[in-house]
Amino acid sequence: MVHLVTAVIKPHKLEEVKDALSAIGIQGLTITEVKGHGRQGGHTETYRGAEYKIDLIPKVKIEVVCDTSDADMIADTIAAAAKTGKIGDGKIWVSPVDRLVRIRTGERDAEAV
Amino acid sequence: MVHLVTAVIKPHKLEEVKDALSAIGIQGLTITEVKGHGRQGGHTETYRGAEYKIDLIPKVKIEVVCDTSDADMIADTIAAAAKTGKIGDGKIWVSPVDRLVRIRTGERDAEAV
Amino acid sequence: MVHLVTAVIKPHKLEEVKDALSAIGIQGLTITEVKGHGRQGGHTETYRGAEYKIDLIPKVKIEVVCDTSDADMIADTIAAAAKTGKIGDGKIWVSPVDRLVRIRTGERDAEAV
Amino acid sequence: MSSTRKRLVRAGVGGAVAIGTVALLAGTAFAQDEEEVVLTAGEEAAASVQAVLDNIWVLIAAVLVIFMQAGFALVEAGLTRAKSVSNIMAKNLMDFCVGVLAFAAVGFAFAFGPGGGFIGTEGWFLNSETFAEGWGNLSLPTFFLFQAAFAATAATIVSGAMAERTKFKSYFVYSFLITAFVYPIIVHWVWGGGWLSQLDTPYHDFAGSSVVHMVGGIAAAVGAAFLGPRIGKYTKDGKPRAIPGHSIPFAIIGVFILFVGWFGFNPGSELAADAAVPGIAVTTLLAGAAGGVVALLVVWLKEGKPDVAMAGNGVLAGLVGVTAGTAAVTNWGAVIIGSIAGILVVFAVFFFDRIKIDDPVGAVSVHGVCGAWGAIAVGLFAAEDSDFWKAGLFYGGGTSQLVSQIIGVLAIAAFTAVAMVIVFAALKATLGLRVSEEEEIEGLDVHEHGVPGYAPDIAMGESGGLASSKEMATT
Amino acid sequence: MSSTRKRLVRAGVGGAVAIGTVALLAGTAFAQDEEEVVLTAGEEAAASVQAVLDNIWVLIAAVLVIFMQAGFALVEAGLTRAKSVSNIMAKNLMDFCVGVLAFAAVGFAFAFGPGGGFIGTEGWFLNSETFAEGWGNLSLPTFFLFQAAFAATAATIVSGAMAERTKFKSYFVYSFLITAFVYPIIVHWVWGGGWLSQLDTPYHDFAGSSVVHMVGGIAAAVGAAFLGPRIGKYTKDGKPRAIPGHSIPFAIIGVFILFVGWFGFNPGSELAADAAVPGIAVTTLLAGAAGGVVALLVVWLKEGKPDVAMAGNGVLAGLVGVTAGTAAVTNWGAVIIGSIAGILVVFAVFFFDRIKIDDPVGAVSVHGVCGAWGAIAVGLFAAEDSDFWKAGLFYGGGTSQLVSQIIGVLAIAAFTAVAMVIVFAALKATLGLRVSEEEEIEGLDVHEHGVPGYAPDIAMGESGGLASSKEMATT
Amino acid sequence: MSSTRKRLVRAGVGGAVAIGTVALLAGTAFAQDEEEVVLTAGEEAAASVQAVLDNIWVLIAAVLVIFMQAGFALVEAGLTRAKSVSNIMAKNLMDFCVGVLAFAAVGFAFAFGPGGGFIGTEGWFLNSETFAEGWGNLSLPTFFLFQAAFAATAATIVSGAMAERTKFKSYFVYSFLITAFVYPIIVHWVWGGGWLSQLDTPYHDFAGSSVVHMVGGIAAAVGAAFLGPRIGKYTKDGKPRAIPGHSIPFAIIGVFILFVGWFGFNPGSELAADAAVPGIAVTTLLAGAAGGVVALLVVWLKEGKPDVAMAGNGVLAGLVGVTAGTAAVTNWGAVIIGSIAGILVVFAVFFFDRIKIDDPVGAVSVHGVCGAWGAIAVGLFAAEDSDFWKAGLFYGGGTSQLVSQIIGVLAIAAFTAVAMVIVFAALKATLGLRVSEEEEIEGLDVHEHGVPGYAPDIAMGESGGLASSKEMATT
Ligand SMILES: Nc1ncnc2c1ncn2[C@@H]1O[C@H](COP(=O)(O)OP(=O)(O)O)[C@@H](O)[C@H]1O
Ligand SMILES: Nc1ncnc2c1ncn2[C@@H]1O[C@H](COP(=O)(O)OP(=O)(O)O)[C@@H](O)[C@H]1O
Ligand SMILES: Nc1ncnc2c1ncn2[C@@H]1O[C@H](COP(=O)(O)OP(=O)(O)O)[C@@H](O)[C@H]1O
Repeated sequence: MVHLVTAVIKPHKLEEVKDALSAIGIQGLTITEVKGHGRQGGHTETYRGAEYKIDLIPKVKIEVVCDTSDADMIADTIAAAAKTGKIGDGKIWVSPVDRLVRIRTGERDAEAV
Repeated sequence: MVHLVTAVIKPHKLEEVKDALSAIGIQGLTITEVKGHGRQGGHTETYRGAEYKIDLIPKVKIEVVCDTSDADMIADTIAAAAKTGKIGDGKIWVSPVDRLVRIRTGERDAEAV
Repeated sequence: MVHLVTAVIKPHKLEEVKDALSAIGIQGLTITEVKGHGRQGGHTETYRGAEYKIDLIPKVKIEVVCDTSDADMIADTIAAAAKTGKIGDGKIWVSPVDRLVRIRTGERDAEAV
Repeated sequence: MSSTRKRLVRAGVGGAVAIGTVALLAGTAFAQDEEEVVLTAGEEAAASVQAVLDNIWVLIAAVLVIFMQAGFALVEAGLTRAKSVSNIMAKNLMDFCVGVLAFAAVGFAFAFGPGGGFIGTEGWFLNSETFAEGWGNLSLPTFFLFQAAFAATAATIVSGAMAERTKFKSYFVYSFLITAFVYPIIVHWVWGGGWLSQLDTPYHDFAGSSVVHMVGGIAAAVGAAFLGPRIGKYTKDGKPRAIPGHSIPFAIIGVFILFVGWFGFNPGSELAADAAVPGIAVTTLLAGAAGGVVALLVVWLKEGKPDVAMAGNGVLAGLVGVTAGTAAVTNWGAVIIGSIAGILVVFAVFFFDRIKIDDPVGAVSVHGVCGAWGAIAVGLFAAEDSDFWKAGLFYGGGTSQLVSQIIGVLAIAAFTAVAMVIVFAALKATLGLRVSEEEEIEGLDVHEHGVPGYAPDIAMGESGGLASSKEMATT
Repeated sequence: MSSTRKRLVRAGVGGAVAIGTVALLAGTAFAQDEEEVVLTAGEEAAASVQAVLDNIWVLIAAVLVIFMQAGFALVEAGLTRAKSVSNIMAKNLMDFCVGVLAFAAVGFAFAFGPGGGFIGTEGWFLNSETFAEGWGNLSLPTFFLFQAAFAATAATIVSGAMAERTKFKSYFVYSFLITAFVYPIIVHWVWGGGWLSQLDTPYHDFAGSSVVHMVGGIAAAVGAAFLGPRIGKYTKDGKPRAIPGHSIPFAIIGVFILFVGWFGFNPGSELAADAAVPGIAVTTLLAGAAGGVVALLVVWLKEGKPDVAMAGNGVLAGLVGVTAGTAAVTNWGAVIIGSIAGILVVFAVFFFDRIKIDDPVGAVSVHGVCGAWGAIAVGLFAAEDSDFWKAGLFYGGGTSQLVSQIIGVLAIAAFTAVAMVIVFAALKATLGLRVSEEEEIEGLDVHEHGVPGYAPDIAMGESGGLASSKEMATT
Repeated sequence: MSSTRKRLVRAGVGGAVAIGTVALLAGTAFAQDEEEVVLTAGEEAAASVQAVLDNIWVLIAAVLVIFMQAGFALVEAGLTRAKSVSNIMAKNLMDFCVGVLAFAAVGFAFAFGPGGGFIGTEGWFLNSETFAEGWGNLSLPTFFLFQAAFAATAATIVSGAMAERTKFKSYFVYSFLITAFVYPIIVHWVWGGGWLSQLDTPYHDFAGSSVVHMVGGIAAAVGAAFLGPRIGKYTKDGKPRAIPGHSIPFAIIGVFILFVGWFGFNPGSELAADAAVPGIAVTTLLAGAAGGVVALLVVWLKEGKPDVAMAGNGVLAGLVGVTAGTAAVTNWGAVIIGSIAGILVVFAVFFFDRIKIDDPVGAVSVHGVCGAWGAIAVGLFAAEDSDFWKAGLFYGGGTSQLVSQIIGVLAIAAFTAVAMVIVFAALKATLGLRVSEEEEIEGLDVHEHGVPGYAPDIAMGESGGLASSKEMATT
């Protein structure tokens, strides 16, 4: 069985997270530049007299498809590497995947990880 | 239990959606700039004599991880706020999440929302 | 029932994939520009005397929400169209969706595809 | 050896300081009554070199002014959104091309052709017989080049204020109308021998604070008012929202280019290569610098942060402000005029935002408000009497110049406003001024011009393609 | 006081109108047989100031031409994809640097050194003895500077047409070869006293519609043909696909900069500061404006939308078109030449696209086609006989100039084509011309130069890093 | 007709070649003892045209130098990250505005006012009585304009090296201090009649390799050292990491603009329009081209790929290198000086990276190292004795010029280093130099200036908005 681990982290933590995953043998991942809204409130700025709130903060999303048995370890590894302890550190969630294919070879599921 | 609500909407509706979610107490969300293809057909343009179709239209994807019990309400709130009634308004889907972690605190699942 | 097919492919294959999906009657999809890390190792470059590795390679993510019964066919179609046989071709995964809404009409699930 | 006397009459625009060097040095009193003077062969030869130099210099100045088009394009592109960036580029390119042709065809004749106090009525298509005499040493081509560059400047100011929502077609017609008719009439009044130059104390606007900038700024205000604000610019309860520009580097590089171009704009307006030119360049430099620093400080105090775009506006405000008096004021005068312009522009930007004139780049404030200020400042800061102006109020010259300046500013503003209301009302009634809501939301680039301004790298074929990566986040 | 006579012979390139002002004013018949004339001390002094002025003006013009390099770089970068933007920048920077050195070392001697009708054979490394006489008042450094700027222009035209798929190494060698050998030979024929300048009715190309632009355009066509189209440019059944450029603002700012530079290119080609210069600037201005407006209208009619990039191409087409005849035609002539160039460029772009010459920026159409048109137009529109040209067909001058122009265009085109076929064939056989498929798909920036043109903000260390955010969407 | 003699004394900065043309032509020995010579009316007239020409030319050169501000801004923006792009623009705009005002107020007096060998002590606020004599033919406004442009250049060099982490407030104060005090003192030593110009063999730095560039480069090094490297620039074990700039096209267009501006910088430093000017332009051209080619080749050999940004640095290195000797060296000398600068810059960049001076744009290497090299190169390559320099070591002139050059470089470097240590230490102790870690990671744009440099297209209202799309990937 396969699961998908999705993490939203602070961008400058990406490299540490990548290194940490490498260290536990995880190579494959896909990242997306996203913006996040949460408790980290953003701040109010003024532009030419009009106030506005910058409340969508740049984040990086990491997706790792993995063996179900590895999911927890991966989530924990990311959590440890991405943590600064300050607000805005982000979230990690694990969700089920029914089927996985590696395009190049046609391998399936656990083999395709 | 936790679920993930994913919505693909028209970009200029983002602010209204964000306000609407705020109004029902939802703070946390992650957005991604995406492009969509669907019934909204795109249009054919000519550039230096060559015709081409612009059929990937800018959209914004919103992801909200939430208590399973809130998922429907959130989906409905987004649907209401994002609706223009014109083609291309987008889709919302809700999918299961097995586990959620807040990186900063290590809180889990419902507590981590 | 509805499922979500997610594919990460080489960007220059996007058009062929889109055409192939069209050919089997799939119109709706959402794409995201992402970067991938995997077996395709990246390469080491030097910039002003400092070595660095370019190991996040541009990819395109395609998401298609579909009838559960179509998911396999869609995954296979994408796999066939996106394949170059060279490393870095990417992955496809299929995951469960509990509920789908079309914002414009409020249609649900299979009807909303 | 020719014994005919050279007439050395400076065009009305020039500064009094700029008296024909050659004639002076020849020991001849350069008399206003133009008595006969016999020049030696050497003096003739030198005068002829001077004539060439005058033309070459003003040509170079014209090229600098033309370069300002790139500056305007960058400022306007930088301070607006990516989804309409091609459109703003198209407008800037076309108002220049159309403007030049229109001005050559009829505008120049309206402006400088013989005629009444209101408008020139001869000299269509740069008729070389009408203009055989030239302007001082300047030949028709030189003078036309310089003036055409000015006309295009007046025209292009407007595109920024009307950005992101105006039909290209209508803008195309507008740019013809302003350079063919509206702007030339004002020029005629002030620089073409028209009524404002015939006041007892003639109206003085050396390089066009009012003639070029205020005209552009008022046209911009009328255009923006006719269009209404961009979708999303105001909240439901009418509060302005910030729509920051998509590229501050574009905007600031544009400011630098405009600053550079201004060294053609102001010193070139001397219309001769003479000893007054460098002093004009220095007042220009100091006023621009002062405007930038002061606007930055004011906005910093008011908003808590040093807004970069506003500092850029401040530089332009200082430059616009000093343009009328650049030859007449001292260095200190220039610094003060520029500083006040730097204050004015901040408050003006805030003001127009509040009254729902949605001017994305601040054109109305920079060119309109500070243009008016600059023209009036001549009446306050002109340092001493000359053939072309009287000393200003603060330099003991009384109010006579000030009164003329106020008359001029009011007259020019009124005429421009009325003319532009007619132009834009006519365009609105016929071609329409504003694009559809859908086009505006999705961006004018794809809809009006067929390609995004920033296309992504994926090949676009018959069967697919991406809308721009940078123009994302709409629809 | 010196009583030696100053020889005031204008270089062949100059306009007939440009007869030494000083000598004329001294009341001396400026005779073609160069009889002795004694100048007074004052006339000598004035002549000497004139000589300085000539050099300073042409130097300034050269700087404007050098500035065109930035314009070319921007146009080419803007109309191609982000993933190879560093590469196009590198090519533009290097063809300038290499071109200047190659031209100084040997190109200038081939072009302007004494020798036969085909090529100069003396004066390597700017030998100041070979070129002691100067050109009119221009000294060797001034003249070299101006000509080097021209040589680099011819070289840089090619990079746009060969963009996104050419090996940097081969382009490096190409730019040496064209500025060292190919371009100088053509220059020798026309401006260096070679055979085309010795025709009964000498071939006339004032500022290089053919010598510079057509040479560049033909080299571009040969290069693009040798390379073949970019991957993905044509569908399986051979229909062209749109690959829009990644930054329309870059492209249009580039056009503005080129326009500005052209005021050095054309008026500077007078090679003197004289009364003819401003008129040349005006024909340049009008033709560029007309080209832009007409190309925009044509593409608007044909495609339904006013394509911004094509309007930019139109401006350049008008400028290229008028370059040969800029001193010989009237203002109306310039407008017509520019307008026709504006029509030609649209159809040419469509044509080359159809026949699979993949020219991303339209260099072949703008410089090749409109360059040829401009040279031929001299035979049609030259307004009246002069020392340097005969009146054209439409101005009652018969066909003698036209015939010379056709001979010249054909000869230059043929020679350039043959020479460039040899150059590119040799490069293909040795270094190879085209990058690998993988490199082309992923972009030349990272593969050929080691960094993306638009790097993302995340620090790249040993262990990680992002490929560019803007160069996404490939591989 | 005036019979007073014109004094034609060239300012110390000028080249010996540049002897007053007019006087020479009048057949008068231009004697150093300035005996009385009577000029004819024609000669007077010609001399007066020459004077105007001198002023106009230097004014144009000043405008070119001012244009370099845009070039610096682009190079610096291009080679740093998107998240602080507004900040670098703000710094470039403000160091110009502040610098100009500071230099007008006091800097110019310190530099050129009468006083001792160390510093000028009169002439505050451009006092026209203090400076009534002018410099050769140059009037106070012309000379000030040119020198102010130089002062702003020295100031702006620093912003690149201190990019992405310096408080705006502190930079604002820094730019005042350097243009008001530090730079003017060095100028006084070399160009203002100070002690370095009074050495037995006077120190020679024609256009400022050391006076402008090395001063800027050393200030940059001190600033970067005080700040420390950017977060993430070094790995835990101290190895440098690559942080590529966010826009190579910006950087290279900046290089082109700087190249263009350098044709004002060097030839304008002749401070007169004379026969030496074009030769200076040619040495400038050749050195820049050689620097670019050589740096590209060196980095290509060392790293395996032709790094575009380094080629751009190489062009600038060549230009900086030739700036001191541009009037004194032959063309070959210029090529060699430029080539060596092209080698030096590559190794210097690598070196400073290793010793943890984090200089994102290479300012220390380009301006500091190659500035020093350029000044010393005068002692090696000056081609023959003149009034302003002795022939260099390689041209048989022995070591006397070389020794002076070494003294000068050491003195200037030492003074600048000490002064800047004081400035930055004082700023650090009071306002603080560096932004908070959070601001640096998230980018200075939003935190210091309130808007991202590249704002996305979604309207920002009270209740929402996006941080920049390009400034993503941080926090
Ligand atoms: N419910 C949620 N659903 C999706 N993403 C979320 C959610 N809550 C937070 N995020 C993401 O996590 C980021 C950090 O969350 P935030 O609440 O600001 O801080 P923290 O996680 O430290 O409590 C947000 O910017 C957002 O991208
Ligand atoms: N099956 C699908 N899977 C994923 N995304 C979809 C799907 N169908 C539509 N979308 C997304 O929703 C957007 C709007 O869909 P479209 O069919 O154009 O209009 P509507 O939802 O109003 O019927 C698309 O642009 C795309 O981003
Ligand atoms: N475990 C994974 N989780 C998420 N994405 C992955 C994973 N493995 C690979 N990918 C994505 O697929 C792309 C191709 O994977 P790679 O291992 O390089 O080649 P291949 O799929 O041909 O074996 C990667 O760039 C990444 O975007």
